[in-house]
Amino acid sequence: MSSVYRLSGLLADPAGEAGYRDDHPERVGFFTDTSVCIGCKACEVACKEWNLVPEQGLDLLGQSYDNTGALGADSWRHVAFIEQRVPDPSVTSSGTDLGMPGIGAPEQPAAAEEGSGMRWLMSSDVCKHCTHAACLDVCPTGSLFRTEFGTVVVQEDICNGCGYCIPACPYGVIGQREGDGRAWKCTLCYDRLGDGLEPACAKACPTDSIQFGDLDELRERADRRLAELHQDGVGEARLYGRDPDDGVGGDGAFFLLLDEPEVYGLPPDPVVTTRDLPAMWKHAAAAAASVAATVVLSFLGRRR
Amino acid sequence: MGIRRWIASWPVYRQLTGSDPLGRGAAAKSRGSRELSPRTHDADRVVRSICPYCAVGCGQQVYVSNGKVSQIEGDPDSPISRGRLCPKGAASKQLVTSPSRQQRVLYRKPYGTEWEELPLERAMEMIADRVIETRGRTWQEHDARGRRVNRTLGIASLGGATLDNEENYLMKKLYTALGAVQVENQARI
Amino acid sequence: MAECHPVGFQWVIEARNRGAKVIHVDPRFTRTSAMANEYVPLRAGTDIAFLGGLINYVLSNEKDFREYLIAYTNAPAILREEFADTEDLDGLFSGFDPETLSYDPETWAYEGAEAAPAAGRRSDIVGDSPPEHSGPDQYGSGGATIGAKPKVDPSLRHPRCVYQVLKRHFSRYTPELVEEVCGVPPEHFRRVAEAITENSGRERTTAFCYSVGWTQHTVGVQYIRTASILQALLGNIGRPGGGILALRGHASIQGSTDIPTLYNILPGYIPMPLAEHELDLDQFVQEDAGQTGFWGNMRAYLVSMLKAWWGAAAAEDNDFCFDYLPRLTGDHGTYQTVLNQISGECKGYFLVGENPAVGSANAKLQRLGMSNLDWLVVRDLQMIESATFWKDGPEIESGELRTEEIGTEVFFLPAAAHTEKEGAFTNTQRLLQWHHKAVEPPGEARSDLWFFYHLGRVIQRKLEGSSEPRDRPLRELVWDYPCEGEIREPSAEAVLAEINGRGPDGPLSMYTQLADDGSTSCGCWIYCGVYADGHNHAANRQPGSEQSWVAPGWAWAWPDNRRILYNRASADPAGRPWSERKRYIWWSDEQRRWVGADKPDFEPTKAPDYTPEPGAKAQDALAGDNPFIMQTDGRAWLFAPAGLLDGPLPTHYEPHESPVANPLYGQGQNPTRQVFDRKYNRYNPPDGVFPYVFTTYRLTEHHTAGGMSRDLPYLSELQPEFFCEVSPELATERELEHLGWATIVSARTAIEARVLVTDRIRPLRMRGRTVHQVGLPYHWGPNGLSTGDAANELLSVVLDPNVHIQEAKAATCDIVPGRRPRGESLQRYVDSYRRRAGIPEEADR
Amino acid sequence: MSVPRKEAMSEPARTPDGPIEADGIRSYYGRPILKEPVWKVPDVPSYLFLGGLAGASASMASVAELTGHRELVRVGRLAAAGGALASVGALIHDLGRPARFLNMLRVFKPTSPLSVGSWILAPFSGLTSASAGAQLTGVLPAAGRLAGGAAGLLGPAMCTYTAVLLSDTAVPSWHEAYPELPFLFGGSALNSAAGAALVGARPCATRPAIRMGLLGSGLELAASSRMERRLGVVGEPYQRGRAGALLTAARALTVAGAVLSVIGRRSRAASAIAGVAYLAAGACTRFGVFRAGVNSARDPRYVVAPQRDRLRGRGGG
Repeated sequence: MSSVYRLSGLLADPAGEAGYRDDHPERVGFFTDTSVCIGCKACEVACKEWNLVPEQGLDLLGQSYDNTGALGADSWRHVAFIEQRVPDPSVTSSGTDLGMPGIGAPEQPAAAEEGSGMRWLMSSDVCKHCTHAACLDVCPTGSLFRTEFGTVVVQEDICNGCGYCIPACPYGVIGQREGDGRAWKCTLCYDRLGDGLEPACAKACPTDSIQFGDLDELRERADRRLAELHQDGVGEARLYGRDPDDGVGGDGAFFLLLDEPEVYGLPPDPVVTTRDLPAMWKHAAAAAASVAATVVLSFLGRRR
Repeated sequence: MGIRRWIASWPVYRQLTGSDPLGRGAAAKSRGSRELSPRTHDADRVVRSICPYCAVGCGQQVYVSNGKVSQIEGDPDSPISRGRLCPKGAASKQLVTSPSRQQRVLYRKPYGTEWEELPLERAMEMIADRVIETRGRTWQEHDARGRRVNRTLGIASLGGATLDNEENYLMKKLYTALGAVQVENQARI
Repeated sequence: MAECHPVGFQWVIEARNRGAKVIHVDPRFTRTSAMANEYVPLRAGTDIAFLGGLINYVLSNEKDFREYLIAYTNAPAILREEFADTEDLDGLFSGFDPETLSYDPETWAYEGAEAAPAAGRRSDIVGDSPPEHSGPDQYGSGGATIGAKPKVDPSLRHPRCVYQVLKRHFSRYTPELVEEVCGVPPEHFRRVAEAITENSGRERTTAFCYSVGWTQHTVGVQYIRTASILQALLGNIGRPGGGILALRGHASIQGSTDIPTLYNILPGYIPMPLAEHELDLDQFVQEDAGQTGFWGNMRAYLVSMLKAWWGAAAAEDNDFCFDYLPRLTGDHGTYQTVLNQISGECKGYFLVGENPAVGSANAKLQRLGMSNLDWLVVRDLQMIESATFWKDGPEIESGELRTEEIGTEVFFLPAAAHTEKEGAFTNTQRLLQWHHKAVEPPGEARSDLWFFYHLGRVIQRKLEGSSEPRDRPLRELVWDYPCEGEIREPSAEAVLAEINGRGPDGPLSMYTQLADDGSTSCGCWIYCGVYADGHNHAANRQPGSEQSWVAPGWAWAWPDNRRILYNRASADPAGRPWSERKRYIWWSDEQRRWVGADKPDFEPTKAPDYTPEPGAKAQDALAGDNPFIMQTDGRAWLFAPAGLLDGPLPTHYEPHESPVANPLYGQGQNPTRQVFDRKYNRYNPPDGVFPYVFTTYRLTEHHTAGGMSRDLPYLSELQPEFFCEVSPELATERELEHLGWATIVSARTAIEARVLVTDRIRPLRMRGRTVHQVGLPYHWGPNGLSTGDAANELLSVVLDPNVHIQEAKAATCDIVPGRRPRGESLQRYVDSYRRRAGIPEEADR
Repeated sequence: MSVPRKEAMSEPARTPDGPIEADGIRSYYGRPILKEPVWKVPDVPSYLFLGGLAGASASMASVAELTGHRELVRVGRLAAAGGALASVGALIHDLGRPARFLNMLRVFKPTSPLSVGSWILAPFSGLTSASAGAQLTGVLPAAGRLAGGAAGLLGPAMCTYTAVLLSDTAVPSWHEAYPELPFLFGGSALNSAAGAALVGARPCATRPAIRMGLLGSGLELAASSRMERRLGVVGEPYQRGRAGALLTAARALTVAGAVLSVIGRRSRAASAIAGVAYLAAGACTRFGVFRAGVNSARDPRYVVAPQRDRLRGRGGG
């Protein structure tokens, strides 16, 4: 691969790299600040209403208030709910033992609101619209493509349901819709963007946990918010997917989390699989050469 | 011409001739994507409304296409909600376009085991007759202690609190004129 | 709030991001708790003890806002010597009659001021059984009236002044007592107390938000009173960032109280008249006409309403048809109505967008009532349980009722949705917001406006030739609204115009224009002005971003588009803002009027130094530093000398069903609560058979009884079925398995639910014992996509005496693993519980 | 549709304590982080196997052509065409929208092994069909030879691109195996082709095929043992459960095929059995590798543990 067409690492302008002229729009994305997420799931419903995503079935999962489970073809937003016990100063000070075993976060959130005895993390997950998107890279039909906004979208008039994008995604985002056969995921409301509208989930979000905007601006905003929280003693706050130098070149949709990513069902250090593709092709070529050589070798020597 | 256009529309051709040799963006864009536009764009009209669920009173914009509600979104102008909606508010379109919504008057005879259909006009006449009859039968001019009460305890009403003020007003006005006092709503509950 | 009013909660988040401290007090850890700086779990039904503890903290540490307190509240008023407190009488106030279980409030009056019953309360109370007569909801929004100005002691040292009485009354509400009653550790309580008091005063204000977690109790009114006392002590009423904010749960539940479909009031909180031998308009108004404050104009409000209703027929010589109003003889509330249905007195029933078969306490009682009717009209969007009880209700399943034996004639009429009609909702902050019609209703669906207008029209037609005197109110009723379109939809705007009122010169613009001589008409005096100049101000839509933060250009608030009530209190007695930081409305000497971002909830040109002439009436009798203009004395009442049936001060009583005894008094429960101990409504005794507390609540993903959410796939999949929430400790104690089934039992019935074991529900330690709580969201019923048993099946009907609201937020139960019995064995199962608890069996079923 | 999800819940995810902590690895209720492949079984493993068989067979046929092993030419051409067509069929059958299979040629994407594979498979299946057609009908033999020769050149790529297809995913056990997997598949393809020859040709004609099988088996076994040694944690799925059993069987069958192909080389029956063993080994290899990958995607441990290690290695969080 030429250095212009990078498969991993820093990439300032994914839309430009995907062939859009220099006057293409700024890259847009989501910054999801989970520290103000109230778990209302308005994002899930607003997304489904706008994108006409089918209902995915009634199933009480018993995962706190999460009955969606995970992102998939029929859930393009998914709110995770994590109940954690944290030390309760009011209890220890009054000497009462609530019998709480010491499980919980290994690095105990110092600023978990004292006195609650527990915290309830909520986070609205979504497609990350990676700078280096494996789903897009591996799609054989060009159905998954990079838009002029730098987002990653499945073109429903193209997808033939080969399913390759599904195991390629390092976040487990994209899924195949039953009975339809095609792959579906968040489009970052591509149709709305064209009309200058913000995505349905971000528009609905009551507390502005989901923020939509130009990615550069969102990154600055996220940095400020992180600094603010650190200043307020919320030491466990961290940004996830913000770093343009990470394994996927930074996410178009990134997050402020209050615990380790895997607690939210996110991979701690995702890498776009195509980063290794050149090496894979080299190995495959070598193996193919070995096969060829072996065949030839087998026919050398005595005829019978 | 036709063949040339056909070939030119082949993304591989665009890959070879355009700025997207890897076919990951511009070259791979489909016709559907090129012609994409949000359905709100072509709405016949946008009607301002208020969310019917809780009492926060979030502003809504109702998009209408071909006489049907095609989308309901928050109204960004509302100083109360600033365009935001909760899951219920966001599901408003499903509420008003639900296929399980009843659209016909149904009637169950006394001791009947099934619903029957009944024309609306007929139902209105029958209900008016029931009201007049019950009212007459249970009318109290005075109570047991001789106090003038001027009412019926034979008719009662329990209203939801998702009714408009104007509806509540007509209800209270009509019921009071009927002498029905057992008029209640969700606010008591 | 985050749970049930997520979009409103954006402002809490905004405040928190600017440094506000958010404290959440709730038996269960909710989405609000998750966002709070401080979460305080407490035992359901003990908030008065908690708030009382805060009041005691304020008083004993002198943390009150003294200037505000002396000037704007009745703290300095001196009480009569005869008044005796619950502290003296072991849980009762003076004036209690153990025979009738009711109070004579005479001794609660100020010294030198006779307590006078308010409008509509002149009927002799003694006749009806006390728990069944109307309470302070009879007083409209103004509260009870008092006859004269009390003696006061501005130094607050007089032992019988309200301040001192309050101090004594709450002195036992110590942090330790709070722990004992509520299960809140003292350290935790102290942090809350400090936060609230540090954040109140000249420079800062604290707001309280509540919902039905405070109202659905046998002492619900007193819950709100307790918060009012605390906020008045801290100077947090009438000021920006202060107040006690009811977060109401339905789009227009405020509107349905303002223009009430409630039995006890007329539009604008004018009381319905009670039955009396000789009652005419003057007599009815008499008590108020001579009174002070804005209620002094009640005759004008009422006459204008009668003119709106009976038009030309209402004239001076016939008392403006005052006699056409039916009379009350006691409690005609919804639960009493249901009992009347069971007894056969009530025969016809309209259900208009309401689903009592799921949504009301003791749902079985509701269904038994409905199955004993002659006819029932149900108007709704979906096929709700209240329309199908005769076919597939729980009693059909259990064999208690048989479809073929239910004589109720049922009409189901499909309703129009909010997008299919126009009209105004009044939201939780009194804002009338107009929604426009987008599309026509489908099929035979019609608006309720259509239904009631045309029903009235048909009835009028049918009674055209009638000479019956009882039909005159109907025949003469003004009932001629212009209709539009193919379906003949009446014009909602025309109705709004009638509500707004008209004078000789057209639409009125302010309720002060109302006259008592019949020259004005007005359907609801507090809404007067919404249609000023013939313009629908409820439809005002000036974008929030293009106006001040008060946003007066968006919609219209009653009264007179004022956004904060009693906002005169945001300035000091001299009319200056208490602080720059908290300035809102203040007196401008140059302009000789009140100015600020909002409209003053005060006469705009009444100077702070105005002193009433002796004998002045109505608002003229209030001084320039009396901000509480609806009160007869213009002051906030720390002590309520009249107006409440269950005491002038709040005090902690246990819920009707409670696993613990009241640690404060021998008197365990509110002695005046409305109890209906009868078949189908038995109560759980306080022994070991029903050892757990349960509380009911809502989830973000559903709406009340589910009629607007359980049929929607997108909401149903988010919370797909009924569940109960228990702590891991209770799960261990009762061998309940996460995601398994549990059966929850009360003396009423048994229901089943999937189990969520969660740390969000915590066992509470109090007085050496542990109280376990079971959480039950109440959205479900058998119909719709997302189904389950209705939590309200478990509740009994036991009511607050003042407002007849049921105790839905605290009751007792048992919980066991597994599914409930079905069919007839369910009755046997519940019977066995009743037997063990010593409750009479429902033998004659 | 709710049933499988409910069953999934009977795993440790049932505890109400939120994040699961097993082996020091935290997760969201034990749920997978990745989506497991939706590729259908047997479609896709068959496609992998048949492609390899076809590729090696085509190459074998063309070298046989050059060296005059006519019988091996026949068997090779037929196996290549049959394998290629069946593999195309399996691929199309696996599509969610089979009618849109031509979209595979809508773009040429070097970043997509499936795109590259399609562009190989399309001509390959055409060429092998042509050569097999010529072989069977005797029509246009020169063209058949030309087509066979071209297919032979594409053959090695057919054998190994499918390894890249699997490796170029986030599935831990596939991705991490990318250095060895092409050799594993290549070796396996060789002995599959040898297997076809052993079944389809008379013992007198199979000597090069036997050699090819032996060399291929050696390649396969070396690659697989190196892979399992190197992979560490994400190598576990290759050893456990059904996947482990399939791969063990594959190795055993390979060894059996190799041994039998040598000692039974004079017996038609023994040779055929050896051939079948080879073919079965090839199928078991693909099914086993496929299943191991799916299992590794299902368990968040295989995703989190290596990534955590990587972060620790970088001294990061």
